[in-house]
Amino acid sequence: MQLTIEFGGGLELLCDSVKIHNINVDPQDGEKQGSIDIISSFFNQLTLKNLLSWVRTNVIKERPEMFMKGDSVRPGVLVLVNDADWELSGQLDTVLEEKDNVVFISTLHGG
Amino acid sequence: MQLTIEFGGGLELLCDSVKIHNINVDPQDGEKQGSIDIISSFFNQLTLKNLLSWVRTNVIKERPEMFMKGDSVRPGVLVLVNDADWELSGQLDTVLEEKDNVVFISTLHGG
Amino acid sequence: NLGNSNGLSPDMIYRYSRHLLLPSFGVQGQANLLKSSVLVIGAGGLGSPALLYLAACGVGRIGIVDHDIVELNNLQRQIIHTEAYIGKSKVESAADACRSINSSTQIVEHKEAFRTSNALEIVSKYDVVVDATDNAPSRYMINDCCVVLGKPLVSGAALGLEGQLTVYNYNGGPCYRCLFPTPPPTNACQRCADSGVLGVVPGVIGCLQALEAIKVASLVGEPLSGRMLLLDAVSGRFRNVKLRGRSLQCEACGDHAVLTRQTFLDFDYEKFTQTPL
Amino acid sequence: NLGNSNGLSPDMIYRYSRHLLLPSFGVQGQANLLKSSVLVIGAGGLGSPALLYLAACGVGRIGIVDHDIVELNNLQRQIIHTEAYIGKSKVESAADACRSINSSTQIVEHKEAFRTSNALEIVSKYDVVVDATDNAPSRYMINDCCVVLGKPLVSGAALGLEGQLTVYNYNGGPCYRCLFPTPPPTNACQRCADSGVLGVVPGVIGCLQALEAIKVASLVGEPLSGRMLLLDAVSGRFRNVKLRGRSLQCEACGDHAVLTRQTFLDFDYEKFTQTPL
Ligand SMILES: [Zn+2]
Ligand SMILES: [Zn+2]
Repeated sequence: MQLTIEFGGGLELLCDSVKIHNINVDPQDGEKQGSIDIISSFFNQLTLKNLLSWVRTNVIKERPEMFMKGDSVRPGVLVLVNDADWELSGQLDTVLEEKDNVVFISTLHGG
Repeated sequence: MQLTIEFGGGLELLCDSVKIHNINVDPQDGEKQGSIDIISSFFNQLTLKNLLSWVRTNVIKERPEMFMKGDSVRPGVLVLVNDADWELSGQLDTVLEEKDNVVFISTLHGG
Repeated sequence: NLGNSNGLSPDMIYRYSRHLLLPSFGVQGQANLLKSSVLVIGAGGLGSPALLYLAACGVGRIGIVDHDIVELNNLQRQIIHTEAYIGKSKVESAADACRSINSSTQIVEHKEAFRTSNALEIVSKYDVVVDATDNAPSRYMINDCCVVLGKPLVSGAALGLEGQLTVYNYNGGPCYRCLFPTPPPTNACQRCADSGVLGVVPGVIGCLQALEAIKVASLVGEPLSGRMLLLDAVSGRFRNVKLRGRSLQCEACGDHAVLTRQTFLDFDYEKFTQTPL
Repeated sequence: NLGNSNGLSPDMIYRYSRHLLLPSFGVQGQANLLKSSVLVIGAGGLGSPALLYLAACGVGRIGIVDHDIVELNNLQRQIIHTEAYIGKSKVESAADACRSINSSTQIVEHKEAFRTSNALEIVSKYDVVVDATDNAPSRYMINDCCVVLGKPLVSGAALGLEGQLTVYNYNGGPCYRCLFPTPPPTNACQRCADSGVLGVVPGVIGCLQALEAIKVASLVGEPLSGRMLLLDAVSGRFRNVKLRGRSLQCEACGDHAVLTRQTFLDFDYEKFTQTPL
C-alpha cells in the first residue's frame, strides 16, 4: 500500500530530518519481520496501529521514545489522516487506504 | 457529475457573494438547455469549456463579462483544477472528473 | 456606505475608512471591535505583530502581560521593540509602540509574570485572550483560566521554521487539554532560546493570531475553532487541519471536569509539565 | 554551533543568535542575509511588515521606494508608520522605523514614484525585489524591470479579506506576464482605497513576502516559484496552488520576447493597463 507520511514540529529530527516519506507498506513484509501487528485481518487491512509499528521499525532512526509511548504516539503528538485529526477516524483503529496521507506533528510551545 | 466550484478575488460578487458552490452538472441537462457545448463526446465527458458555459448560465448572476471573454475566462482570472493552474491540465480542454474542485480567482492588485 | 456611523467620530470614520468600506465588515464590524477588549499574554515574537495589528485596527482596550525586559537578541523577531528600549520593560515598550500608532485605543500594562495567583483577575477583564507565550506550563495555565472564565483563546506557536495556530474554547469547540490531555515529555518541549527560530515565522503566526482575535471580537468570519493551521516555512506551505471536537472526558472542559476557580488556583502547572514557567 | 562566526561581530552573534542556533539556517544563512540587498517597492500595507522583518532579520541593505505621505487612514494597517509621522514622507517614516529596530542594517531612501525612467537604475542595485504596490500598471512595470535585470520578484497582494503571494522570475519559473499576458479590464482592478481591506490581511501577506525574500536572499528553503499561496481570511484557510511554468510565448521572458532596457523605457504601462499609476 502506497502512503505518504510526514513529520513535523521537530519529529523529523528522529528520521534524519526528512519530513516527507513516500512509503510502500506491504502487510506481508510485516509478517516476515515477525510483527503480528502488521496483518490486522483477513482483508489485509492496514490500521494506524500497524502503521505506527511499521514506522517505528522502518523510518524512525533515533530516540523512538520521542515518537511513541506504549503502542500509541507520545503525548503532545497530533496524528492527522488526510488533514483530519485521527480522533475523527478512530485513532489507532483507523483503517488506511491507498494513497492516504498521514502526518505526525509535535505541538510547538515556542513564541 | 458532482463538482465543487469556488470563486475568489471578487468574482464571488458575480454570484450573490457565495464563494463555494456544490454543483451537479449532468451533460443531459445541458443538452436540454440547447447548449451543444455540454456534451463533449460520446463518453459524456465534461470539459472545462463545457463547465464555463454551464457556470455562466447557471451560477453567474450579474456582469458575465467580468467572468468570461469569448469562450474562456476574462484576462486576470486564474482557473485552478484541484489546486493546479489549468494550463497544466489542458486549459479549456481539461476533462473534469467526479468530485473535482475548480476555482476561479481574480488576481488582486491591492496592497 | 458610511451613512450609519454607529457612534463613530469623524476622525474614526476617516482612520478606519478601509474597514468601513468593506461590505462584509463595515460599520457594524468596526463598532464591535471598538467595544471589545483583547488580552495578549507575551510581548515577544508572537505578541509583537499581534499587538501592532490589534492596536492599529481599533480594538477598544488591549491588555499586555509580560515580565521580561527587552534584550538585543529579541530584536531579530520582536519588531514592536526598538533598540532604545533595550533594558526596559517589554510591556512598557510594547504599550508605547501601540499608543504611537493609535492614541485612541486604550492600552493596559500588566508588568508581571502571568501566574495562577493573578490570572483570573487579569483575564476576567477581557473578551478575548491571545496566547503568545513560549512554554508548556503557561499554555496549560492560560487554557484552564480561559475555560474557567469562558473566554475564547487564540493560540499560536512558532519554533524553528514552523508555526501552528488555532482557537480554543470557542463556540463549543475543543480546548487545549481536549487535544493534549497529557503534557509532553520535557525533552520534547523546546523554546526558541534553545533551538532557534526564523524571526519572521512568529511574525506570520502573530499576524494570524491578530486576524483570529479580530474575527472573534468583530463577529465577522469563521474563527479557527476545531481547526488548526500549520505553517512549514521551508516549503512555504500551509496545512488546513480539521481537529477533534470538545472531549467529554476533558479534565478542563469535559462533562465531568472538576476545574473551578479554586482548583485552578491550587494547580501546580510547573509540576504538571515538569517545566519551569 | 557558533564556532565558525563567518565574519560576524560579537554583537551580531548575540543579536542573531536565534537564527544561528537553527541548524537549517545557521551562520551561513545569516552571512548570506547580511551580504544581501532587498528593494521594497511600496511602504504601505504590505511594505510595513515586510520592511520591519527584513530590517530585524539582518538583510544587509534595504531600499524603500514610495512617493506618498503618511495619512491617518493609512494607520489602520500600515503599522510601520506612527501618528507622529502623519504628513511626512512614507519612505522617511519607514526608514526611521527600520533604523530604530536595527541600526546595523543600511537603509536607502528612494523618495520618488517608481517609473520606467528610474526603475532600471534603482532595481539594478538590489538582489531581490518585493512588490508591495497597489495597482496593475506598477505590477506589470516591476515585473518587466525584474525580467530585464534578472532579479527575483516577491509579489504580494491583498484586498478585502483575501491575499495572494508568489515569487516570479526565479530559478526558471514564470513571470507575472506568463500568468497574466493580457491586463484585466479596468473595472476589475480594485484598490484598497475603493473597496476596503481588513488591515491585518496585508499584514499576513507582507510577513510572508518577507519570509520569501529571506529564503531567496539566504539560500535557505524552497521559495514559492511556480506556486502561489491564496489566503481567505473569512474562513482562515490557505490554498497552496501549483502554477504553470515559464511560458515560451511570454512577451517579457519567453523565447522570442523582445523586452530590452530600451523597450522597457518606451513602454506605456498606464496605456497598457488603462489605469493611472
Ligand atoms: Zn477541553
Ligand atoms: Zn514571462
